[in-house]
Amino acid sequence: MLHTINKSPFSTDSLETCIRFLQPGDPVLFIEDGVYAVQQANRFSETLAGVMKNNPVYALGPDLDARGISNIVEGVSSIDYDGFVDLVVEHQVNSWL
Amino acid sequence: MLHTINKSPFSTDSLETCIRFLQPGDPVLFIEDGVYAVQQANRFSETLAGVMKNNPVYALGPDLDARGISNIVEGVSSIDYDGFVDLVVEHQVNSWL
Amino acid sequence: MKIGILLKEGPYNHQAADTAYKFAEAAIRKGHTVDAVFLYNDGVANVTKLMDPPQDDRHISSRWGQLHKEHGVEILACIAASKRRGICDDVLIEGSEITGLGNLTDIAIRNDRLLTFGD
Amino acid sequence: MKIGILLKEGPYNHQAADTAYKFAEAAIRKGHTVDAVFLYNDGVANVTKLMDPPQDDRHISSRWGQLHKEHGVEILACIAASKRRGICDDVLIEGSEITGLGNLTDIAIRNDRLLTFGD
Amino acid sequence: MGNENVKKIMHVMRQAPHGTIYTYEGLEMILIMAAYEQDLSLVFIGDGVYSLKKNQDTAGIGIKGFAKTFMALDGYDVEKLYVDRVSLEERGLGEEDLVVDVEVLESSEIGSLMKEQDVIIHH
Amino acid sequence: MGNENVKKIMHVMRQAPHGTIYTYEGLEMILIMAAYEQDLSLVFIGDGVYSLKKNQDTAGIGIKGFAKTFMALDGYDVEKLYVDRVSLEERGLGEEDLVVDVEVLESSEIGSLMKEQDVIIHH
Repeated sequence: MLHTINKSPFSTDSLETCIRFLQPGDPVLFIEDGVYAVQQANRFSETLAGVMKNNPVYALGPDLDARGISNIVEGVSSIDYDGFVDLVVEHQVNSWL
Repeated sequence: MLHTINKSPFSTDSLETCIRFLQPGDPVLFIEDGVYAVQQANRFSETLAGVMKNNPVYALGPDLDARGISNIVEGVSSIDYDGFVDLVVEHQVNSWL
Repeated sequence: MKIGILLKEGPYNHQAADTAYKFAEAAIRKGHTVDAVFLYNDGVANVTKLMDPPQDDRHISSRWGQLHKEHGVEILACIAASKRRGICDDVLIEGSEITGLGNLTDIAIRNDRLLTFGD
Repeated sequence: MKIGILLKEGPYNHQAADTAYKFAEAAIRKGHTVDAVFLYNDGVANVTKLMDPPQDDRHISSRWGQLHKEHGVEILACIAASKRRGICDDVLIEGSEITGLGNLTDIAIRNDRLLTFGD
Repeated sequence: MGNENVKKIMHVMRQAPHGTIYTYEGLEMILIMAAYEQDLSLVFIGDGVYSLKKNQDTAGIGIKGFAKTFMALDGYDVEKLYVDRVSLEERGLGEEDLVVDVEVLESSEIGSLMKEQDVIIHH
Repeated sequence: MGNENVKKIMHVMRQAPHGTIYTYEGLEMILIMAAYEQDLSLVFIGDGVYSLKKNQDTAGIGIKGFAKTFMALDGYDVEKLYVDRVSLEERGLGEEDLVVDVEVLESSEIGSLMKEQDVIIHH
């Protein structure tokens, strides 16, 4: 199951809540303001590292560019809208609003 | 200066952000979903106790009633819309959205 | 005391429109003047007369219209925000008006308080 | 693959309407079928033809209308949510329709995926 | 493995009531979907658990209350109501504070239920 | 103590850009207010600091960018731009990451500035 997160981890509890329900192997895709989670060296770096131990992590490239985030955590895959579609084709979706 | 907070402390960072900027003596008024902060024995009880050391704390009674919160932390004053108006007349206002 | 209100969210979806109204009502009841309610962001949707909520629910745009009629409260929607969201003169409830942000600045200057309600 | 989309926020105020559109575009480009976009909560405001954004900005309701015209994507607004917010047949962009939640249930049943975009 | 024409649809309630309309309109959606004989479930996570709090009286804020509507779900054969234990506990609430009978589950159990779904809608 | 007809008006930017329109429409409000010769200030707190991030390119999401508009504020005599140090630091950002010159302040300093205001508007 694909989990999408569209909120900054600083402003809402979306990321931290989602994490509690994640199953090992489930891919996580950060979109919209959610992409701030994958910027290097912020307060949530450790949280993200924890997620990456058991789950593949993606971030939507156009949303990263829009926010000027180029230094993303190693191991996070930046994908475009086509890549988003591919993930949806492969998995059922759980959009954490 | 009167600070109002209208979000649940569990879902957004409004309460924790507001606290950093509060000046001693400034009244804090919880309204709408913000009133969950003054329910007894939740995860934010200690945070609230910290605020109450230096600041008077109010909660909007109609919002408490709407949410079924009767066990509010001792020392928090429940006020109605008239009381809200009185606080606004007495202070400039900083509404943390 | 003279009070202005800035309302930043649409009707029904957020409680802001209700809290702003209840506050205005109470302020007037206590003898204060509510000079204006300025609608910004999605708040502009507060004044569409096309809304048609269930019979047993409050009618938010009518309520703002009444507040204008009975207490002279100006009900103003920002023009730029309104254009983005499809609010125009054709759909405005009686007693409300579309106007510029200069008007909000005047409201901020001429009132003792400017209170914000939003999300 | 057949995909349905549920959009829960209004245009411009939240990015949800843009992300949903970009996703739909990409899915169609890659040969999938986007069956329907169902608008709920403030999302119903996506289809008002009265919106009039700045010249150099995207026109969100026209864009949905085009998606219907060019790719047969149903653009549906929930009737109960629409009534609360002043969206009615008079203001609908061509190619969109007001309908009931039963239709959303059908969309959930007949598609391989139902994706939600919101706040 | 079950009827191919029956979909597993999960509604996730994550918002506090009254401050926003999401839970209320979510409930309107659930009531309609209930007529379609799908495999529906409701999960209450985070502030969503507040929707089930007893003794809500919305008269003072002028908004219609709806906590009692959750009690009506049983009559529509919607019987799978799950509540996240952590969410309840960190809010100082227990099952006895809620208007309906629910099943309180661990996060991991809710996580596996999520994984079985065809459709998940957050409100 | 200053001109009685000049009001101290503070705009507080607290939201990330693009995900919502609040910061953008906030900026539109500030540009109009700037013409009225009031004592305006802008404060960036929490995710609001992201609005000032360099190298934002919104072409891919199809939304107009506006980071550069903050640079234009100077031309409108809006020169009081304050950034909360903690908000910057916990986001792994420094002054060199921002599109405009700002004054980085401690929370307590911003708190006292707030206390002097006649009007505070959060965006």
